[in-house]
Amino acid sequence: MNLALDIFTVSAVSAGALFFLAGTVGLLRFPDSLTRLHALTKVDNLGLGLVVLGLLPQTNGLFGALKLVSIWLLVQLSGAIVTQLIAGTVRRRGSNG
Amino acid sequence: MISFLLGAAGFVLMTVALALVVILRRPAEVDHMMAAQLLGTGGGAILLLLATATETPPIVDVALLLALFASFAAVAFVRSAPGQESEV
Amino acid sequence: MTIFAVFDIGLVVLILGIAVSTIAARDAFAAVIGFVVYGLLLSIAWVRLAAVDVALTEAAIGGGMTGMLMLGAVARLRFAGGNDISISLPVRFATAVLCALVAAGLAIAVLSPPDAIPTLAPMVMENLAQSGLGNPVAGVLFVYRALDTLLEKVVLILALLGVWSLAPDSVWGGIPGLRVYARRSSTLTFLAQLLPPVGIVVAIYMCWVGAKEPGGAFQGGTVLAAMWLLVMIAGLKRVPSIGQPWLRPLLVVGPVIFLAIGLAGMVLANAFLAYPPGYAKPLIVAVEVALTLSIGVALGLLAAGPLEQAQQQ
Amino acid sequence: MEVSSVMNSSEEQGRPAEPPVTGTGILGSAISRAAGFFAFWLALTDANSGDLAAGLAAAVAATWASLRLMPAEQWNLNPVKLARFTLHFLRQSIVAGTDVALRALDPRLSLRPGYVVYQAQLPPGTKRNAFCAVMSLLPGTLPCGSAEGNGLTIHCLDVAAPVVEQLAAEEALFLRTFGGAQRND
Repeated sequence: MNLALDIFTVSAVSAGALFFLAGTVGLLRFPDSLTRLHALTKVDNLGLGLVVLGLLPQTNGLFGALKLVSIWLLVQLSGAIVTQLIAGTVRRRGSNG
Repeated sequence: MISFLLGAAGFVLMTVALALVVILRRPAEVDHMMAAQLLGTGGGAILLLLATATETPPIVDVALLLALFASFAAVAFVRSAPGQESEV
Repeated sequence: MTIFAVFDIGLVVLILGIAVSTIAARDAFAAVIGFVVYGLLLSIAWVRLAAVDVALTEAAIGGGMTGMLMLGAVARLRFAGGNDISISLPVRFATAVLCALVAAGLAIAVLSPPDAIPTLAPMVMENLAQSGLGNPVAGVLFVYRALDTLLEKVVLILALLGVWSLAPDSVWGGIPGLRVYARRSSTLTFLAQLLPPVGIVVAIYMCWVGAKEPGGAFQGGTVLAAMWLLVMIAGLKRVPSIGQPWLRPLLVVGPVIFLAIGLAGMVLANAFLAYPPGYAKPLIVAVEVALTLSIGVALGLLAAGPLEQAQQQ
Repeated sequence: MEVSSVMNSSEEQGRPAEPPVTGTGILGSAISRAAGFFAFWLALTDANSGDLAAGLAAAVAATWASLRLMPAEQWNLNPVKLARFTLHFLRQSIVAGTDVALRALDPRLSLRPGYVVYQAQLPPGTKRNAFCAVMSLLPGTLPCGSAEGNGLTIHCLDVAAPVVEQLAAEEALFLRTFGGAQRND
């Protein structure tokens, strides 16, 4: 049982870390600010989500797990809104900023 | 398990560092504004991994504040970006 | 080399790199962003140094509030055409020398510690139980160094008075010149509707948990200030004039209650700022709650800046 | 009073008369928000029994602020529909992250970025803001401001994809889940 949970943690956290890497590659390769914003929001949010998912079995108790999930929700929600603000700034100035 | 979580934290730190270098070296100011958001997600992931690896639950609170203030900082950046006041 | 060491070295290299790029940035806006990133990264470094209390403060003050203050200064400079002022070479040189001296002094102090580091930590841990607190940092702040903590809060109010006194007489009692978001944005409004209630819960949690675990009035107050500023920037609530009847009592309630409990201690516990036995924890929690409110209002008004408009009737 | 002044002029014209919210409606949303904040407090404090009183105070303070900042609205929530929407949204945001990640790692870098104007059914207001937040986590779309009429300017990673049709389907699902605030002007 413990081993199964550990395997779950290792695979989910690894997947999350890979998404962070992919997000960075996107920031490096994408041609303009707005496409880079896509990379930052969607990929990194998924990365954090997978890391949180992987850490859930390692927390003590239901509420510890809930705390991690609520941090992820907070990041996801504010990230979704802040990204639109930055995107609006980019659009008003033209894509090259 | 502990060394795996630490390794993962180190890996995420490396990707965040690379992304910061990429973002802050670009000339466009809007790219710089993404830095705070990057630390909200990446820094949050690093702290949560550290909290579990070192079994120190209060570190989770640091991640919480980091998330809150990263988005606050991003709003402040957008608000005070140069050229904003000319568009009222 | 352990995996901890690899992580720490990577973190330090990154922080140094960000610090250098902040110093080297030619543009003030880019430099402030570098500084905020530096503050957020530093909070991870404090976590690695097992100073979670400091990490919380750094994330709140270094990452959020100082950045906000400096962005205000940058915007003000730009408005006044300050970006065009060229600084002469001797001034730059003198600044660089002064900064280098400070850095060198700090480096010497850190790199050559005395053989036996003087510490009172074991004594604090031995006697912490008497106060009923679980967090040694709160114990030091409110039991052993209570006077420092009290004065620190008074300094915050003095700083605010300093900012207010920059205003011309004609607008005294008026409204701070916080620049609200230039275009009314429903996106920002939405964030300012959703985030502050969550922030209030976090602020009360920070203040409450400070008695037994890392946290406290300063972290909680900073969260409150940030949420208040967010609501004002989005234009959901107006920036209040400093003549508002509710504002000044909130500003001083923390230090006043702290002082009152301190004076009562002279009668009940035979010393200024001493707590009667058995009542230490509830009294400290009461002080922390009042301080959270006062710090929140003071930091919010500090970031809102000097007065610019006369009070509207 | 202060809330309505936030909307800019073009948004104000498109803003329909809010359906009147009854006293029980306000009470209902106050209770559900307070329950949410209290649950958040329980998560923060690990449901420690010594912290419950402070948690009640926190929930009351947060609910008060929340009602002042965002007045109660009619959200016809049905738990089953809500759960279905949440699952759909989670699946879509995983698809979105994977989509961008694969594009970033693809050696050919298959991107056709550009803007699309989407005519939203939702009038400006809280529900549309919530839908915009959902949109920014959907695959390939990122709202970046309002356009002519009731339009939203959307930045897409691939303009050749049927973005408008996808968004219309998402909005229809959103409307079915959260109750349709139809335009009544």
